[in-house]
Amino acid sequence: MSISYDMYQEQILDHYKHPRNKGLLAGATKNARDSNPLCGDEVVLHVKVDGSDRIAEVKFEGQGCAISQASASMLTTMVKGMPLSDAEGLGRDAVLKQLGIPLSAVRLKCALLSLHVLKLALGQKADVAT
Amino acid sequence: MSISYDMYQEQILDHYKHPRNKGLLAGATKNARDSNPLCGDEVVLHVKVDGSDRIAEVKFEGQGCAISQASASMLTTMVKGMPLSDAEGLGRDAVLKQLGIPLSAVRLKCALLSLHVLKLALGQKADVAT
Amino acid sequence: MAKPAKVMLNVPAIKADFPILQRTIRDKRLVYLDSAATSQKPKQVIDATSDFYSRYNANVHRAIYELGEESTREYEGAREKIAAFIQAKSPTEIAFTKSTTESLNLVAYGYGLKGKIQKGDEIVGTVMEHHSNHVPWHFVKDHKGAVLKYVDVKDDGTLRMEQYDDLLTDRTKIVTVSLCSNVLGTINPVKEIAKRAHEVGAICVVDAAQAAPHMPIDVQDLDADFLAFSGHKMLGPTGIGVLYGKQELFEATEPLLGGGEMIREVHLGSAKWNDVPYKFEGGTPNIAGAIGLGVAVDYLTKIGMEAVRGHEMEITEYALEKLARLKGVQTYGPKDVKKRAGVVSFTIDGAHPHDIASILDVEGICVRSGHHCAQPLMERFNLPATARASFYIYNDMDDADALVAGIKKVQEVFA
Amino acid sequence: MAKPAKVMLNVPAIKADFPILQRTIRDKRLVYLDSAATSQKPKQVIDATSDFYSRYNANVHRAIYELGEESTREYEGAREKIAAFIQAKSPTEIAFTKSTTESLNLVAYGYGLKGKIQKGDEIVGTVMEHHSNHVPWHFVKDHKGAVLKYVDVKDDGTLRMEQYDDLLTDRTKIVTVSLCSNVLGTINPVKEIAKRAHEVGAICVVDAAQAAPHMPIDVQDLDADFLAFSGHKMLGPTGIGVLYGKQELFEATEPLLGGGEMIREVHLGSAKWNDVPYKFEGGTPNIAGAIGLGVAVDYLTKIGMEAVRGHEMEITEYALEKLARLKGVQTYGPKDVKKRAGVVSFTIDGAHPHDIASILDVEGICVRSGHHCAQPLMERFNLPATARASFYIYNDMDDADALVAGIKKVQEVFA
Ligand SMILES: Cc1ncc(COP(=O)(O)O)c(C=O)c1O
Ligand SMILES: Cc1ncc(COP(=O)(O)O)c(C=O)c1O
Repeated sequence: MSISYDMYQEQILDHYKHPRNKGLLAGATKNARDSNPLCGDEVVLHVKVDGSDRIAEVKFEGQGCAISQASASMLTTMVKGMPLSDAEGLGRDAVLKQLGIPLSAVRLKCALLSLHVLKLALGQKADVAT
Repeated sequence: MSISYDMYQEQILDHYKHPRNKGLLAGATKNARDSNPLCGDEVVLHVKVDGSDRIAEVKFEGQGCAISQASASMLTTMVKGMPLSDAEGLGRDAVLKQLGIPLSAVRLKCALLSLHVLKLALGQKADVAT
Repeated sequence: MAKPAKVMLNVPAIKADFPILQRTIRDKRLVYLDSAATSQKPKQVIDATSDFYSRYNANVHRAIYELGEESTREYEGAREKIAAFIQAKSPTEIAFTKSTTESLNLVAYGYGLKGKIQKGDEIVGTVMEHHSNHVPWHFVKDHKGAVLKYVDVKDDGTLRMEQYDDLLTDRTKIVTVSLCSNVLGTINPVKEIAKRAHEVGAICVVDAAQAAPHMPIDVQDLDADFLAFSGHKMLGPTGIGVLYGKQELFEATEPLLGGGEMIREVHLGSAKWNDVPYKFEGGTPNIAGAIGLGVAVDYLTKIGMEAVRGHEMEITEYALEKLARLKGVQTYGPKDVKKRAGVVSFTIDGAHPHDIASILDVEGICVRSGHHCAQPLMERFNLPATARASFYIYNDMDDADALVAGIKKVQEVFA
Repeated sequence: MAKPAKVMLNVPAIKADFPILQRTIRDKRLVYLDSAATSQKPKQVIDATSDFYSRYNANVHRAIYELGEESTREYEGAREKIAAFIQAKSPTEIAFTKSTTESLNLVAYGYGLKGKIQKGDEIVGTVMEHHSNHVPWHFVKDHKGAVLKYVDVKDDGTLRMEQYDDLLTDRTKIVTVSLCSNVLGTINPVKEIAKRAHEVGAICVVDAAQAAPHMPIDVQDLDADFLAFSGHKMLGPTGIGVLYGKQELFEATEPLLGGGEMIREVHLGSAKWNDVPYKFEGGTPNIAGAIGLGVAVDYLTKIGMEAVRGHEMEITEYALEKLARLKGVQTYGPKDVKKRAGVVSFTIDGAHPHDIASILDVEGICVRSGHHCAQPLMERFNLPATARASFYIYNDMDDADALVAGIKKVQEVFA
């Protein structure tokens, strides 16, 4: 595992400092929240699905480290406008690829927390956070 | 610690195979029982104290190893006829001296069980068994 | 289990892995026949522990730094090895405890006292259980009003299975039984016992302390609901135990120890538990112990548990035959080695078991004497105590011969 | 406690005893600043464990043979060392557990849930406790209807002692408090707290997990009724903990774990307990762990706990001063090193504690980040998490300097 400052690339820090789609979402049809019991990182997702089963709007709230919050921000940009079925099919690899940084096992949990919350919001049971 | 067959000297085996003062004692004025929780050796003592505060009669019952039962047998021969105050003053060294064999820590508990029961019978609290 | 074809392990090679077996006791070769109490440890296990402390000691799970990553990886790796060792469906069905005793208490408290058991519910045990599978259930009786019932043991050392059928009712909620007795060596028909328990809606708790070290275990085949064992009896370190539980039962079980690691959230006066199995691992766990147990499992797996079992059957059969020829010596438990493990309890006429052990000790032979933490069983057989020799992978026919020679010495002393 | 005259231990000599400290992390020197989570181990302790397994491994207490005598002697010898270390009146006041967490649960179950506590009885804790000193008392509340009350923490990290007085009533049965906080470093006035508890007829339970490794403890002077700590935080092995209890309270406490070793007699459905402290040690104990802890205590005693405390005060004072000069860095807990131990929690503006820990890890520096198993305290200070550096005998000013340099790197990344 090559851990270095690569974890804190420009793009990650940018999403962390300037989160996209952060805040409440009036009229959300699906909501979920989870926290990482080991460290307390928290992500809440609000999702609005439109008539043609698309994710019309998505917002997140949360607190935690750069990795968990940047990954939540990036995830919202990823799924906004996505057909529900695609979002349901979203796996950890896709998310990690978009993050594009080396991660240790503990930090992996930070990175995947928002995906886990998305699955909860969509009523899926898959445990992706480990 | 020099452990050897010395532990099973003639005298010990003799007391074990031919215990003195074994049995019930009608009219006993003091009785006590204890067992060694680690191994289950058991000794019961029945003591009859006469008008001049002497141990007029003493009997034991019990089951257990040669060391515990021989030592009980020897103890009864030791205290029979003894003034109560002397019996109360009896310490572990006196008992071990009479046994006269090398003993490891675990077997020491076997050897001292009967003294412990004597102390119980005499209403003393001293824990000699360790 | 069919008796495997004559298999003897390469004992000299195995002995070479165990530093303590190079030791002499008062100038005599050490003949260690007390593995049922605790096993000896190969250098692989000893070194794994030292290596942990010397290279990557750190607390698990919450550390972000490299050392913590390494210790967590090894600790969780051990969990995976153990899951595979007993054919659990998933590592999440494995909780680390400090011993079989803690594992069984965890079930008694978490599923019984603090859990599902109500007044009048029935718990069926057996007369041959170790105290660790008796006393925790007393707690459930004393605090919840559960009713305890016991399956008796026949003179041949096997369970009275007809009686078991009679004891089961629709109030039976828990059946608890040892897979292998630590006094008689009896291997109990746990698969059958679990099946009948399930038929009346009860769960089956298995004490595998004497089984996990000595024979293959398949929790799915047994259909055990909980299964407990200790590391120190299977080449592993002291202070580490295992509780297996079916996922859904683990989820339905309350934790025993409250504290760090086992929570998701704590507030003043309330808390939410972490996921299984972590909710059962309150406090800093025995990290070195778990890692050492993982290496012990590697060692056993490399030999193969079928081969371990076969080896012990050979020695046990040999020892039982030799002992049967000695006048004034009685052995207990099934005579057929297919029905028993390598735990051989015996008595000698005229010599108390402690004296047997003391005299064997003079000869460098380690056996246990006493009630073996199984007083109800001793009462059943009307025995104050027995001596007990138990075999493991590092024992061979020479050790059995040494035992027989030692017994003859005992008989001379007490002639 | 007065601040000892400038004492610095001979750190290079001490470091040489700790094999792990010779290690590098990605080519950087290992700077271990997480001893509050778990300490590193000197080779004396590592070797004691290997030596046990290599030379005299045997189960304790019941074995008649030589190996068992030796292991029992060393195991009980460790108990005596620990009794002397905390000034207990007798080794019978020392029970071995697996951790502080088990020790505190033992008291909560044995004195609370299964013991003396009745509906409406009050238990007073504090907001700064570790989860291990919160959750066990929840059990007593949930199962016995006890009422839990908490002493608050002031902004300066000390307890609101006036409020404590108000919380005490004649229904108060237990007061439970940490001697030293694992987040703030605060050393609480336990002697005073115990005195007031005793005045209303309550007992005082002390969590000494962060104190026993770092300062002299005299249980008689504190007049603590129970006191708990862990071996792994004080140079000892993982999986071993201690519960001290006053003799008469030990006797009045029910056991937590039922099983072997802890009984005097077992019958079907009933049992009599063994003497204290054995009745608390059900099951095969962590023998290697206890022996290793005994050697750790030897190591600390040789240095002298006054000297350990003095050394840590020096580094802590130095580190606090350096950190105070960094803009955008906050530290928590008392500023006066006489009132605190060498646990330094801090935050950096704009950087989350996990990111702090990750970046320090790149530099080879191990610090912890998160809620430190003290969520109620974090809520009180309205902090989601902190980073925490903690010092021990093998740390020196260079390590404090490395921390400061590391923090500057973090600030650069998040500038
Ligand atoms: C103050 C305090 N109490 C209790 C504990 C729990 O100790 P352990 O995890 O060894 O049971 C800790 C350590 O994490 C602690 O710092
Ligand atoms: C059958 C059985 N059950 C339970 C135990 C208890 O194991 P431990 O002492 O490791 O908790 C033992 C070992 O002594 C045993 O033989």
